[in-house]
Amino acid sequence: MTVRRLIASWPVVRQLTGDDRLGLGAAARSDRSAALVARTETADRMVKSICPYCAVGCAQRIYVKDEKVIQVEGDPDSPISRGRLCPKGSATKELVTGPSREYTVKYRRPHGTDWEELELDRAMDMIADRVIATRAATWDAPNRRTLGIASLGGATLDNEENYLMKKLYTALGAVQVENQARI
Amino acid sequence: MGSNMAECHPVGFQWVMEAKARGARVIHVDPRFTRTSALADTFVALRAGSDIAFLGAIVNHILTTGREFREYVAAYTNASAIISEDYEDTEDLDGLFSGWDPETQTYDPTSWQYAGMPAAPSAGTKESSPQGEAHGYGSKLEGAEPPATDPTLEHPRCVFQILKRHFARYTPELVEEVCGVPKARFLEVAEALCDNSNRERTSAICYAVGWTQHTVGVQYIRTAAIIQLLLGNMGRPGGGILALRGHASIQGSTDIPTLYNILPGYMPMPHAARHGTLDDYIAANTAPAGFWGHADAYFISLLKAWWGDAATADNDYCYDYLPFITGDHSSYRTIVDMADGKVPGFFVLGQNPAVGSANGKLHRAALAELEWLVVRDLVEIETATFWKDGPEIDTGELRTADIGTEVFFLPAAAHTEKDGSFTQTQRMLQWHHKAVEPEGDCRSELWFYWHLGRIIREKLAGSTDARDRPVLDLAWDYPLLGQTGEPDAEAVLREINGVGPDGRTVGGYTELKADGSTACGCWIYSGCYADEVNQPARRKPASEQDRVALEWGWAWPANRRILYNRASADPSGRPWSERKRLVWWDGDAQRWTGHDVPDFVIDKPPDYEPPEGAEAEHALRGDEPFIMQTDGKGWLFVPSGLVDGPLPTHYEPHESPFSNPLYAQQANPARQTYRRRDNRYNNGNGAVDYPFVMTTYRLTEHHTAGGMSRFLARLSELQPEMFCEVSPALAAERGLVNGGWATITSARSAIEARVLVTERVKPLRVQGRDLHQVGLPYHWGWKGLSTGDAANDLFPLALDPNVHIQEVKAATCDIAPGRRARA
Amino acid sequence: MTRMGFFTDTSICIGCKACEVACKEWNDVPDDGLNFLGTSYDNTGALGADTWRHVAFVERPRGGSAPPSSPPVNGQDAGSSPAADALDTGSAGVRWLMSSDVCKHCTHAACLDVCPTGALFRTEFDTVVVQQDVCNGCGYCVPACPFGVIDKRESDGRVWKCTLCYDRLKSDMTPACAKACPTQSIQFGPLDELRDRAAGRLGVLREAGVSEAHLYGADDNDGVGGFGAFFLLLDAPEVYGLPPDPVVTTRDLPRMWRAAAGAALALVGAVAAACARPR
Amino acid sequence: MRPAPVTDETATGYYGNPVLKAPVWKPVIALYFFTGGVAGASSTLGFAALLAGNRRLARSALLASAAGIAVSGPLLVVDLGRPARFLNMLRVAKPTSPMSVGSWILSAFAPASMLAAGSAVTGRLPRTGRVAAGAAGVLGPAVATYTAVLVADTAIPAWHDAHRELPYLFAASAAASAAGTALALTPVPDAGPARRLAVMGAALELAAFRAMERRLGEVAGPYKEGRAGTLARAAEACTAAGAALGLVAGRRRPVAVAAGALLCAGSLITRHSVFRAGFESAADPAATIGPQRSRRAAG
Repeated sequence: MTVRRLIASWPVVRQLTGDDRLGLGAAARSDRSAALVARTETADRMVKSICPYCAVGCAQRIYVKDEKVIQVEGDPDSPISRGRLCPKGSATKELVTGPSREYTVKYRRPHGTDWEELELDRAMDMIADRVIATRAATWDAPNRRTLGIASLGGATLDNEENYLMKKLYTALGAVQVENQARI
Repeated sequence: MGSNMAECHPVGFQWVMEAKARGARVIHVDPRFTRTSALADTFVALRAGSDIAFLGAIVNHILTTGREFREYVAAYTNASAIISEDYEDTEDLDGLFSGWDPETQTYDPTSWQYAGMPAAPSAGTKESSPQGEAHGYGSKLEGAEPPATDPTLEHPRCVFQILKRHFARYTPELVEEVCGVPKARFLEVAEALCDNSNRERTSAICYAVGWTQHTVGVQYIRTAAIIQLLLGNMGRPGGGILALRGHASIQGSTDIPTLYNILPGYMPMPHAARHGTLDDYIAANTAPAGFWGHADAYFISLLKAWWGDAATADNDYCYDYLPFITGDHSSYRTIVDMADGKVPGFFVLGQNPAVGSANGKLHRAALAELEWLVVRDLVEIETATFWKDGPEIDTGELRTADIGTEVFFLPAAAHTEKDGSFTQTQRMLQWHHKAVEPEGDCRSELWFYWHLGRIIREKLAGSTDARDRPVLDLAWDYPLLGQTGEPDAEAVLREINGVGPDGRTVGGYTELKADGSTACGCWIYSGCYADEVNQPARRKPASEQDRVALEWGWAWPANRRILYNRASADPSGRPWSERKRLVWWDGDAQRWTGHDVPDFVIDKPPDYEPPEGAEAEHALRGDEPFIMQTDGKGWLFVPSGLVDGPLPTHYEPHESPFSNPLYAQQANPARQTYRRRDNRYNNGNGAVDYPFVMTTYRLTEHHTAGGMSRFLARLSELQPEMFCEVSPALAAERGLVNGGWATITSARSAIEARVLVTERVKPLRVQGRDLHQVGLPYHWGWKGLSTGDAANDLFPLALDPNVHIQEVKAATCDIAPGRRARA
Repeated sequence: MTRMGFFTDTSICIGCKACEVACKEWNDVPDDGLNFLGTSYDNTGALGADTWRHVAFVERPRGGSAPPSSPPVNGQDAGSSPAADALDTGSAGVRWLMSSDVCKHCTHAACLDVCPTGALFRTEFDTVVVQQDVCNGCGYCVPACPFGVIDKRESDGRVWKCTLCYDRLKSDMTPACAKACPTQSIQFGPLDELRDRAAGRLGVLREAGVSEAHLYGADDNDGVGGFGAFFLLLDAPEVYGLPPDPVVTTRDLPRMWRAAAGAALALVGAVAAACARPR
Repeated sequence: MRPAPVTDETATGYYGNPVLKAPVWKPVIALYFFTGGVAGASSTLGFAALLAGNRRLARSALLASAAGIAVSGPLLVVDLGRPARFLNMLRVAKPTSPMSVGSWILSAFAPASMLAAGSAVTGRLPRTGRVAAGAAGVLGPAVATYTAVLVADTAIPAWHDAHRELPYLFAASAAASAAGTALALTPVPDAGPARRLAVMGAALELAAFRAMERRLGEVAGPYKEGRAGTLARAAEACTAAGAALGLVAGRRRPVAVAAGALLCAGSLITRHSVFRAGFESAADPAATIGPQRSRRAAG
């Protein structure tokens, strides 16, 4: 039985018994080829997104399997992009899953010569301390502000993030808040 | 012009190609022959930094040949407005407008006003916050009365005649001399534009940072605005001026600004000299006519959104919780202060100033003067590691152990790892949903700032110091999601949209009140969460909608896709052309209707005349489409809001090998400069030491300063190294070999690059001699997979005075074969 | 099943290389080396095991001399008016041609013919695909291809080339490159439809005065029986690095076997003659 | 560095890049062409000698055949990118693929050749040995010539365009090398057929090479210049010297050994020359473009 099946699966036999005598097509097809499907079909879910590069705002579909991004496609529903993506947009999967990404906090102490490890919570606490101390040291009471804390960035961030940033900075009296739109 | 759309916005360029296939003519005017030029019907090479001469000559061509769209110009622009008797033009003062104060190096714009208008506040010192950008959406005048006009456009002081005189010397011959564009070539473009702009046809102008990154950048765009208003191309489908912006949410970060001089919705940051109290602020920023007439409602709603219950009528809605600005606190000013040791702390988020900003060396020196630095990014960018592997460490100019900056690098979450909205280049908000949880320590900025605020508030709790009240009283409650405690981005968007007295979301900014009963984080975004629905997340397939696709995403304001679209119809409310109809007055229904959301009071008839005492939008007539302008008109002449003149004028770039053939005034007199040892300029007769013009640009294969591209193999292999583009003639003159190395020097620095010799770069004949231009893509730095020197190191801080943007599209350089010296 | 293929209309290619990246992201193709080649904006060089879409960048003088094998050139660029050309002193005076090359999925595919293992096979979409679970890296297909498409990935030992996204096709999806292409320079579909569309496009271009436009690989009678992935070009094929008249090598195989038979007989004859001589 | 991009010269195509891919085969394949040739022609010579009753010659030829084929197998496997998958060669039987045809031939030839040699050396199973020798002898010319079809059945001009001559060149070269091997291994009195075959093989090899060069015309370059050209001249010298030596003084054993070695060297170098020429031809865009352009121009 198994032997027979083994023999039957031998492409030479399929050549002799089927239509593909020259062994250029169906006879030569492997089991893997026969069973092949696009990996997006076996994704656990598809999430709708927007390309993070330029401001055209192309729509993306993010395919997720086992909590990993396995593919990023253009979304043909978009009236802006009609499913198309430029090379950068097409490289989005590497952007979000590539080996260059950093996943841990790094800390360089003053005059230090290399990075050190730091817990995220500890880093947050230290940064909060720095903000409070610098703010106190540089407080300009008549103008209700500090010129000791500056911020640069926002054009690559979400509106909601820019909103919270501006809200917090303004409450702290930090006014040197800027982003790429100026550059 | 000023845009390389095919390379920088390839997917947007599909529409240009589609238009071309349908018969549209694509004209590309640029210093370089790019991939856009390759696909254009017509390419015109012009000298970098000479666009106003070219555009101004188009204005002149329109006016001298009578090609303006007369009815449109007369009805919808301020062409007929009569300007103050005190106004003097650059033609009269050899390159200066009236009001120039050589002492302060600034203009007093009083004489630029409409005749009979009260004087606007002085633009003040150059370091002050200009009004123009603060009212980046619409402009404001002081007077309530419509200006005196001459509908025949014949009055010698009417805008139309001033315009004619101002541009009279901008001839095809001048274009040839200044821009290096042959006369016939120029005329071909001017004629094509005129021929295609009328009732039946419209033309669009696309630009990008090729226009903004100049010391006269704002005026470049102004010139285009004049052309489009004269030709009747504004507010109409297929027309307009399209700013092609370069970052996913750079529009959003201006609307909800991480910018020093504005608050959400283009409301100015309070200025110490002008906005001492809430009443001062409201008075200064509320326009007598147009939708800026409700600035009080927008502003008080913002204060309510920020300080919630703590903001009451009794405490002026916490107005005194807002810090004052006192001058220029923009990026470059701040960096200069940082280099001088005046700024101890710095947050950098998704940006890479160590290589991405002009005069990178100055930036790196500034970073080394910090006490502490927080860098948040996906990868370890140059800004995070300048202290250990920057070029100055290499050359020995800086020693790691000498740098006292404490650096925190925090890995960021990618867009796939967080919910949120981007605002794309056409003002459309689009929501991206979180696909996966961020790994390790990666977090969103939403998480970072909310938790930073939380920790600071915890540490300050109980403080009695008045300065801590704004922090402690902040409305800082958002639902937290998941194990990391991620603030709910939709809740933030809802706050941005605004809520009414009933606690439900408002439907739009017209529902906002100045009595503290509404709260709204950004008035122009009001409506983005109307009916408690996340409107930017709408994704009705394009195939199931008409081509305006109003149910995909949400565009501010009020989901309008084309601004000022009332202008697509004639004064009586009928479309100028059936072919080009967009919105029109439906007499039966007594409403404006059409394919787009009408950008007008929906039931204001075309023949509406404001009654005595009408305010805000009610003070504008039914045939005044530019509803954010105090006079409802498109401004050919800008009486208020700009600090460097009411009309565009050709000035040479700050660094130029040529003298200005039009005026004794060489460069924009109001431009912002920093004369310091670490920001040297090639001034005087620049042609000697640095005879060539250099310009920076992007490539399709990379993204800005490279943080999102140079670290990716699939993009890096496509453009693996920094290179410069030179003509065969320059290569021959300087002994440069294709594929070899060149060193490019400027008054600031020297960088090296691989050489790409190409016929696409040709010398231009300017003022009787051949000019060579050197092209420098600016994506590189020393980190990542694809590395190279940063082109930005070569460029100076020399800024546009209106918006403080640096001039990196034209400066002077020299070039020699071989690699740069080390150590 | 219907034969599926690509029509690459180079007259609307903007050289963005989205096809190259989209292909690599989908098919997990490694980078092909980070080398600055100094060949216009092309730093990929050619198709190969690690490059299944390759965008060629050709800088040519306007109205430059055309090779004899190409249709006559009347000195005009795509879509430019004659007036524009006459005034061309202000422009760069150069044409920049971009073209995204790919496996041609030949009707008569040499790689497929010569493959000894059946790793290469013709799919139900009439495309030519390497089965990576079968290929043993004999390398025969590499010199057999008249376009220099297929190549061996040394780190892996097997040969690789465009599969026309066989897995995506099986899931009724468009190949990654065609889907990404911003201007639809790369079009995917049933080959018959694509040929009709290409003929229409050619007509439009010719009418607009672009007389140098021509189709490459749309002829069933050419040396490989027509391409499954064909092109609209604006200059001679060789300008883009394509062979002007490719022929499938196996077309001559019968003659080769006959020559081999003759040679074998000669060998037998010689041996017989050598041994038959009396000692 | 490459020349500056803009050029009117389109004969070298795209920046002078090759149109074709160079073969990925390593020089062991050229070596296999030689060992396969020795094996193939030797088995025919051996069988013929057997029929003629020349047992000594038959023995040495059959032995050479077995040795040749024993070496060939590993050479082929070593060159595979995935050697463990060598059995996939018998997954299909494709007449369109000379390598597939060759694989099936080899899989029949190799055991036959081994068996014949074993029998000849040990004297056991004489009848089986004879049948095996017959089978190998009949398959031998195929083994010796299919490799010519294999290289000719590519897109490389210097190989493909020589497809009429290459089989003769390979057959002659195989004959010369088989004769050379036999000459060296066989006592002088029994080596007469080998000497005659050597002369015929060498003469045919030299003639076939000339004919091939003539046929190739504008794409013959690699055989005349460069490394392949140098190899071709060296091969010619060895082959001619070997044949002459064998003819003139082949009756002295040491000279016969030397002549045999020269013939084998000639054959080996010939295969290397052909092998090399393919790489050089593939690398030259003009070789691909030129003839095709002419062909198109001719209509």
